[in-house]
Amino acid sequence: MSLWDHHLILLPILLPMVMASAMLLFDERRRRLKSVISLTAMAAILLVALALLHESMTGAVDGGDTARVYRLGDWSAPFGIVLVADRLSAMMVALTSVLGAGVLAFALARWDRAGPRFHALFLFLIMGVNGAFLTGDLFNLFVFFEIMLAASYGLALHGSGEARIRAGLTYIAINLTASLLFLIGVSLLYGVTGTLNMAEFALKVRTIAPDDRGLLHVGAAILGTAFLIKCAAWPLGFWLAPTYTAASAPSAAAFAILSKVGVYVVLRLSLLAFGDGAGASAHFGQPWLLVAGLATLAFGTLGLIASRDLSRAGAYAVMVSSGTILAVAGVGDKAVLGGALFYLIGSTLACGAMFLLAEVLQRGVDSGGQRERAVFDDEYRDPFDDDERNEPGLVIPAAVAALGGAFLICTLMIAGLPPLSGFIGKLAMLDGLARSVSPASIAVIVGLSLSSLGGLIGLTRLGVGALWARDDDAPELVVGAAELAGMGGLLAACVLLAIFGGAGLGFAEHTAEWLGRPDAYIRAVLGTTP
Amino acid sequence: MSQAILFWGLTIAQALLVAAMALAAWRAVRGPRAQDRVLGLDTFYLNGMLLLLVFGIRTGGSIYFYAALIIGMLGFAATVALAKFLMRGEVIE
Amino acid sequence: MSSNLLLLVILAAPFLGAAVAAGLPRHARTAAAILSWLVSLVSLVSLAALWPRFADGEVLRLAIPWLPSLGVSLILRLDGLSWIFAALILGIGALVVLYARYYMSPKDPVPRFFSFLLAFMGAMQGVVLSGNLIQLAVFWELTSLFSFLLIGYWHQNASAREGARMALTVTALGGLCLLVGMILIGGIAGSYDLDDVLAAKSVILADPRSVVALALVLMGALTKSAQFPFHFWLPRAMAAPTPVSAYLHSATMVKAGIFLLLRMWPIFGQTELWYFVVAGAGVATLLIGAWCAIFQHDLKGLLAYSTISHLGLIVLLLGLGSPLGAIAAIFHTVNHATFKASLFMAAGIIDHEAGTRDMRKLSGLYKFMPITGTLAIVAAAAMAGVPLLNGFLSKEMFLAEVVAGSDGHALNAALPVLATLASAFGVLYSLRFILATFFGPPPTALDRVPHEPPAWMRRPVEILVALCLLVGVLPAITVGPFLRSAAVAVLGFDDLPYYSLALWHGFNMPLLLSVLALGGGVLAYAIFGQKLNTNPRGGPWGLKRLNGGYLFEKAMTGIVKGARWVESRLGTERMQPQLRLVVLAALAAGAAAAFAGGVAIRPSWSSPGASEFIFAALWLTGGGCAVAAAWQAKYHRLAAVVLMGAAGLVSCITFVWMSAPDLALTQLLVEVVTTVLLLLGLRWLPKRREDIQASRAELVRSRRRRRVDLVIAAVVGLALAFVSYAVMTRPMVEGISRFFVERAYSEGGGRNVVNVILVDFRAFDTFGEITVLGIVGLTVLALLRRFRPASDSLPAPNQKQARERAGPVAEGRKAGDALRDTMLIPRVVMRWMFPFVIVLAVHLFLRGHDLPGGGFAAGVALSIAVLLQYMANGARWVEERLLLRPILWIGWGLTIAAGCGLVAIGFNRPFLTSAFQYVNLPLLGQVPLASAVVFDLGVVLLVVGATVLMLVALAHQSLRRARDDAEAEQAEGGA
Amino acid sequence: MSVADLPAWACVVVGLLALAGAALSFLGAVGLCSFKTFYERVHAPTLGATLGMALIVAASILFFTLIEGRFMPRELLIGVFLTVTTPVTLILLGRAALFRDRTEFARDEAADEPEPSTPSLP
Amino acid sequence: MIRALLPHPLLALGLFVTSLLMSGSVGPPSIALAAVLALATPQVMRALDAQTIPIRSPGAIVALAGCVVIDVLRSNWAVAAIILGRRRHERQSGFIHVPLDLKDRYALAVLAVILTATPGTLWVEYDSATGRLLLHVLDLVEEDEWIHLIKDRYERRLMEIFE
Amino acid sequence: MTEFVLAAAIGVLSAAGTWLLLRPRTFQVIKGLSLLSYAVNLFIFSMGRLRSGMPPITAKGAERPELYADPTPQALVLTAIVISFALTALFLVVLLASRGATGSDHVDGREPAE
Repeated sequence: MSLWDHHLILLPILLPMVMASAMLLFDERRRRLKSVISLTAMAAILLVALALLHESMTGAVDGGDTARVYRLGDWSAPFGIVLVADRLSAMMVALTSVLGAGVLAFALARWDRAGPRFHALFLFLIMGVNGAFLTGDLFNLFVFFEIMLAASYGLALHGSGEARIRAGLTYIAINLTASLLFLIGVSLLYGVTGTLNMAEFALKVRTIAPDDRGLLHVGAAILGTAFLIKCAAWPLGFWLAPTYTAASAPSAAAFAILSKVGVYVVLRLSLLAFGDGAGASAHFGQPWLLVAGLATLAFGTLGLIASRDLSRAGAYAVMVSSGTILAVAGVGDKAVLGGALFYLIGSTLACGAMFLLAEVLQRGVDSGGQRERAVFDDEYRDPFDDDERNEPGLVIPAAVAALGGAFLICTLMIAGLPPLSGFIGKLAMLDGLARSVSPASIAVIVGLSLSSLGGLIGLTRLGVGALWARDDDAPELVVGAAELAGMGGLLAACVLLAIFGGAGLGFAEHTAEWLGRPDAYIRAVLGTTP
Repeated sequence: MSQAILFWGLTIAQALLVAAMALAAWRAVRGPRAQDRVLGLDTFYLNGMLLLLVFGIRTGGSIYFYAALIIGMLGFAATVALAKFLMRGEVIE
Repeated sequence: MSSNLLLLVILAAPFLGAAVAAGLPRHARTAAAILSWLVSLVSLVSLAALWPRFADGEVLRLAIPWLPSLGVSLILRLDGLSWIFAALILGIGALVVLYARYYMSPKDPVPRFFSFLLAFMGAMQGVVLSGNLIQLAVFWELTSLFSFLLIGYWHQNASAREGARMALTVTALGGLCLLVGMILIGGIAGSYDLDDVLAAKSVILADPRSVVALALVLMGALTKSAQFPFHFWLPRAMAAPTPVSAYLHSATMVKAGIFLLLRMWPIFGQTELWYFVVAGAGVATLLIGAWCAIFQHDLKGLLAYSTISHLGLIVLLLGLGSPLGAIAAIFHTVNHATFKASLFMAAGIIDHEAGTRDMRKLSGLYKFMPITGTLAIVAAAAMAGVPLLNGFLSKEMFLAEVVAGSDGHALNAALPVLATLASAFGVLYSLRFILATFFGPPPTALDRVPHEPPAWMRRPVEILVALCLLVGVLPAITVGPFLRSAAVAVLGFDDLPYYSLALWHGFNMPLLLSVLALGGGVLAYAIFGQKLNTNPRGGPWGLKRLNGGYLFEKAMTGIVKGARWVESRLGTERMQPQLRLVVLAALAAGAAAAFAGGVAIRPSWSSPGASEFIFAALWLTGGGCAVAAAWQAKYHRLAAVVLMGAAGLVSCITFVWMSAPDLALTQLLVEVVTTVLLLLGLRWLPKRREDIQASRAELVRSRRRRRVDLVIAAVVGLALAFVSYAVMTRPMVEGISRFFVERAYSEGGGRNVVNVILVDFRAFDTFGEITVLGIVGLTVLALLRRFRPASDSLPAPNQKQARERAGPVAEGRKAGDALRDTMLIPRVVMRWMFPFVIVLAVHLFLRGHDLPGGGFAAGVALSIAVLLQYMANGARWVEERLLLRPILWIGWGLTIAAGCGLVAIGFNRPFLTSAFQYVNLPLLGQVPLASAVVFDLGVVLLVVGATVLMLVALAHQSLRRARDDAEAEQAEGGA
Repeated sequence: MSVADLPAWACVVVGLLALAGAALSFLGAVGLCSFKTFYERVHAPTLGATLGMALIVAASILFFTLIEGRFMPRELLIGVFLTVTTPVTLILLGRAALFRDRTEFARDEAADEPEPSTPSLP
Repeated sequence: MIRALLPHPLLALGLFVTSLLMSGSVGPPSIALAAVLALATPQVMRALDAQTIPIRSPGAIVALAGCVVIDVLRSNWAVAAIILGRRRHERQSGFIHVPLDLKDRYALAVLAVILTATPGTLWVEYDSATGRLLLHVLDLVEEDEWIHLIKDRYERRLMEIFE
Repeated sequence: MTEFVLAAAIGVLSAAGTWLLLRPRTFQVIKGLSLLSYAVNLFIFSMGRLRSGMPPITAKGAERPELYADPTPQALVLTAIVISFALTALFLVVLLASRGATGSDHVDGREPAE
């Protein structure tokens, strides 16, 4: 194995971290340099992520049916920390990178100047998210969760302002509590099983003494609660809408992936440790996932309909997306899961794009973070008050048409209407659900359909208001080239996903199937046959 | 016999120190004024440190020395900050 | 050319054309029109070229794989039915394009209009060419979408926006139902392929799910075809430019529902549900549409309701379930498209030239535009079912079918009457359309003098009207073959019944009914015509209440309001309830798992020794402090800080007691820093007084809240205590720790296992942890840079002010002397402590690998050393002397830690692989050197940077405040 | 040398030293609780901080010297630093109390019930 | 040269000893470390512009130390007795003013530490302009006696040492 | 008995912390979070079972895990302490900012409307 190849899996974590730390060594005023650094970093991460994805699809061994394992510090699992890149992880990392690249491009137009150290915080966020996706260790997962959250606190407050701070306070308090729950859960699992490695944990679940199983379940339940908070599952996700609405557009867009981290962990752990082979613990918590997912789906849809502005609708779209996947995970049908994974990709990108779009459309009329009252002490003014800074870079013509098109794509993606990838994912889920008729699947079918309709109703209402029925005194729509490039990139990815839907869906289904066979994962990590 | 004296001596010493801590805590809870509470905390720290020393003797390990040393050297920083806050309303000016 | 390629051209050309048109500049009206025209012509020619291929019920197929795992491919499937629909779409499309070139104003972005129009055309082609159920649903939704864009084309108008939204909502709702229905059908049939599904008729009908599927599919068809009770969106859609109305809302899109019914007809056509729903909806729509049409004043409104009525007629024909009915339905679909499109275009011309479509203002236009008038009269006659025109033929077939089937159900028996009545209405509104517009006195209320439109704008109307005539006179030659192939596609070659397209069937019942209807209509106009034109009662008589559009809008606002209500009821943005929910959810989850799985406790009461009692006493104190801290935190914040410190110390002692010296060290150090941080923050919080009393109601509420919270807190405490006790009393499980203890020295090079875990076995955790610290540092800095304290915290604290006042100023003292005296002694001590603390930090750092200590502890100790200087001397004094660049420290710390890990990669070992070696140094002897120490150095730098950053950034707020005050004073003095 | 091998005199001396130190410390805490005014209370903990601490430190030094077989008076460090730092705290506290009593801004951030006995103003 | 290397010899010595004690060993590595620290660390004091402490009379230091030890022991006993409830009624605490001639701030610091570390007396406030010290005494029998005690036993010796 | 005491301690700390966490003033919440993190630290620590006087500092050579307290939870607690310290600091700053921006120290940034 070549040097490059061997350490490939580390790069999605290390690259952003090193670049971000390097950036700290330079003065904050060297904006151009920092932009270049972070763009380079993001591009490199994207390349690495795509390489990982490609490898996980076409891997040399077993046609991609294994996982790439990296032993940090050269300590073998389960003792040391391992990074594991299987199909799911690679997919999520690639998704993060695409989203991150788009968001960063958007931010370069102006938002990176709304507060100090945006680039470093952004790269740290990417690091945390990628780490959470790649790690194969429960406590290390906690650490990456915290990196991700710490960066997200910074980004949520980026640009400052009363609304952001008010929402940020709740956001931080709840996530701190969730972190405590996470710690309790992880340590309890350690206390019962004596391990922190996910793969070994999955093995121990199978063989645990019946006497200890109850405690194990308590730990898993508490851990699950922590993750559901992160997924913004109802009734634990009320923090999401205010926070994401108040956050600056690039931050909110990047946050679209955060709730997916929660979803990812739920999927990963429930399928790895509580799958079919887990004996008495098989399918532990699954009914709760179904209930929570449906409730989240319903609440998100209602919220979407009730939204008064686009960024809030975007926030609820994030909830809808989590709810959908959780509900499907609760049904527990592998055939459906593939569709859900495919849906996850598209909906995340679309939600991200939605936040960006919302900012452009509501620019000047929004009541976002900073307009109401200047919160500066030393500089009593708007972050963009400065004329020189106010320009979103090169302005492109035909903004209305371009934004209208972008909005249309977002709407189709979020509502899951044809012909884009949002639809394909929904179709795949519905198709799978319709095959096995059970009360659960019927409930999910109804939920999915209604949420599509609700999404459509809510978004057209807002879109018509934002694009077609603009007030006369509303500022003219202006969109910078960088902003459009960022949004356009995300939306183009959605379109590409639809065109190559067959391949994409095939990958997602293959991934779901791989997740259904945890033994292969365990073997890859521990090197032993379970 | 002498071992027993050592054992009981140390045990009672510990008990006394814990009792002292309890009294200090009582002062911290009761007040009545802020300076009394801070004084209570200071005493609490002092007795806690002594407890660690006695604990070190009891277990025969010298590893706990550092914990005691840190209380001795740096524990006062917290109390100074509190006192300064009381006096000036600001810890760093 | 191969048929595959032709098929592809038919579908793809419009979409390609749409993409190109979208890219044209805003004013390229003619270019866009020519492009669109060419596109539709190319498609039409391709379609025509395919005609000879399937006269006898053959089917052309082209499959392009898309989603193989779902069995969804892009299948282009052309049979007689698709052909005739496709021809209709493309043909009328071409004419509408031509018309629109002249209709659209150059002020509008016309290329975009054509782009949408072409895209819509493509989507319609997609629907009719679908060989796959899902594909059909996909294109179905696309037609809704483009229709939305077209209706909303003049989005400056509120009515256009509302109409567009309503149309989209209703049709998309139907589309979703259709999709689910299709999925169900596909699931039952085992395939989404249309041919397979048609072949699996018996399987489908045998499955109980098919009823649901059918209902859902019908929902789709009925919404799209504007059937009662979903008809209301169509009149609202008239806000669209007239070419759109002519194209979408008469000829094509609304026919998609008909097409779907025809497609499903072979499978479900004979079922009960089909009959009741389809025929029921059809007859209701037929009548209501016709009735409402009579009362319209807007030309387009009249035509819209007339369209609804005619669609109802077709749907009714399909609902009857008889083969002849299906044939009649196809025939009438074609006929309706021709005459209604021409009528819409005529209405558009009138609107264009006269400036209004209001029949109350229009009158006697025939004099000004005789050609248009003639064309409109012919088309309206076709609509009314006047013989020698195409409308008459299909209406005859309809009446014949109604009469033939008038047995069995009561509905059937009533049908002939209802059909005749509806036909009479049709005659009435057709008459009104013509007479009110073209005849009578010259118009008075117009802004301009109307005249004939440009010739090319009239051409499409002429062509369509000519077609009406041609088909009306020579049906068998003109439309016969196409109708036959379409009928074959629906009914199958073998089951094709006999039908005749002759003009004259002899005197029979249908003819009588036709005559009755014509006569009745004319009579009615004679009686009510004038009244209708003024219509003092307004709206359709008897049906004013039945305003679907209004109800729909009510429903939509209701939904939004309801959603907001639910959102506010089931959600909250307040922090306390959310935290409560989080805590309760965790409790519930844990409790549910515990009760389901059972948690056994095996208490182990070995007789407690003296030290156990001491330990218990210790925690009695510590617990008391914690509770007291909780109790004091509201009004006596300082007391809470103090008591928390005490509780923290007790937990430090516990760590020492239970063999965790590292934890004790770290916790102690962190404790100190946290206390200082909190105190720094306390200065900016508002004063809180116990004596401010809330209202009585509030008191009661808050007391109840507290009680609940107290219970929750107690339960949390019990639960956590229970769980930890359950674990602690269990025997240790064999886990990963054995490995750590065994290898710490031999492979990690350190005796302090905890530290070796931190910097070696699980260094990646530490790596992440310091990153968190760094990030927090950055965030704190960012936040505080824009910190604005509340107004009541602005002035210097009372203490300070009072202090300055209290000092005996008289004796020639300067301000600030007081401070210097106060801090005289502490300053000396704290300054000289500085090097000693540094020594301590160095020791903590160096010994970490073997004894308690380590990078983090060293870093915090160093920060405290700096902090002491700040407290003793003030920020300015320190910063003049010590150059602290916390962000640089953070940056270097992270870089060093990462760099240390990266060195391993240079040796082709995994990241963070450590190496250690005993080195023999001269004089010093054997000294252990572990690469992990370098990593730890990074930790130290970062911790110092981050901690100092937080403290200093916070401390600087006071400084800045003071500086600002001084500046303000200066400014005041200067002024 | 392990604890069991410790000579009897040493056992007794170490035990008693520790006990005495702890007792003194305890006494200081008692004083802290029983004195009526702050200015009196502030004197009490000094007992533990000086002699009490010294006795325990001595016990510790003696014990570890015997156990490890060499003279390593590490605990002296604690003694020295504590002696230097405790007064700093107490001086500041005394100052703070005096100052707070002098300027009767009654209920501020950290204020509690007012001091029962009026402090003497210089 | 030596001054550059060792700006504060006493401090260096103190650090050297401290470091050795912290190491808990007198092996060569510990001594080397202690030496390095003793040489390097005082350099930061340059930044904090601390003046070198001139020590005049080492003998006086010993005398002072002995004096302090005795006083501490004595007052420990006294305060313990007070706490234990003896002389509850006759005792009375209070503030006294002591006029100090001492100006050197190190000397003042040492005095403050001594007075405060001694149970029963608390250094409260010192006014640099007037040189007046406010002292709180737990067992205030005779104000002049206390003043005399302080000036005689401590201040004199401190002046010997520092001034 | 030690186990019982520690369990009770964890219980008391977490109960006090939870109660404060649910209070309406930001300062109470931050104190609650700190108390809870004490409790959680002890909880994590307790997962390694309790051993007195056996710190995981090995002698050179023969290492027998039975002789030492479980080091893994200790390492976890160390990480947790650092992280919770950092986040407490952050929360403090945010609550100050909130107080500054909204003028209230209520957790919702506004006094409850009555």
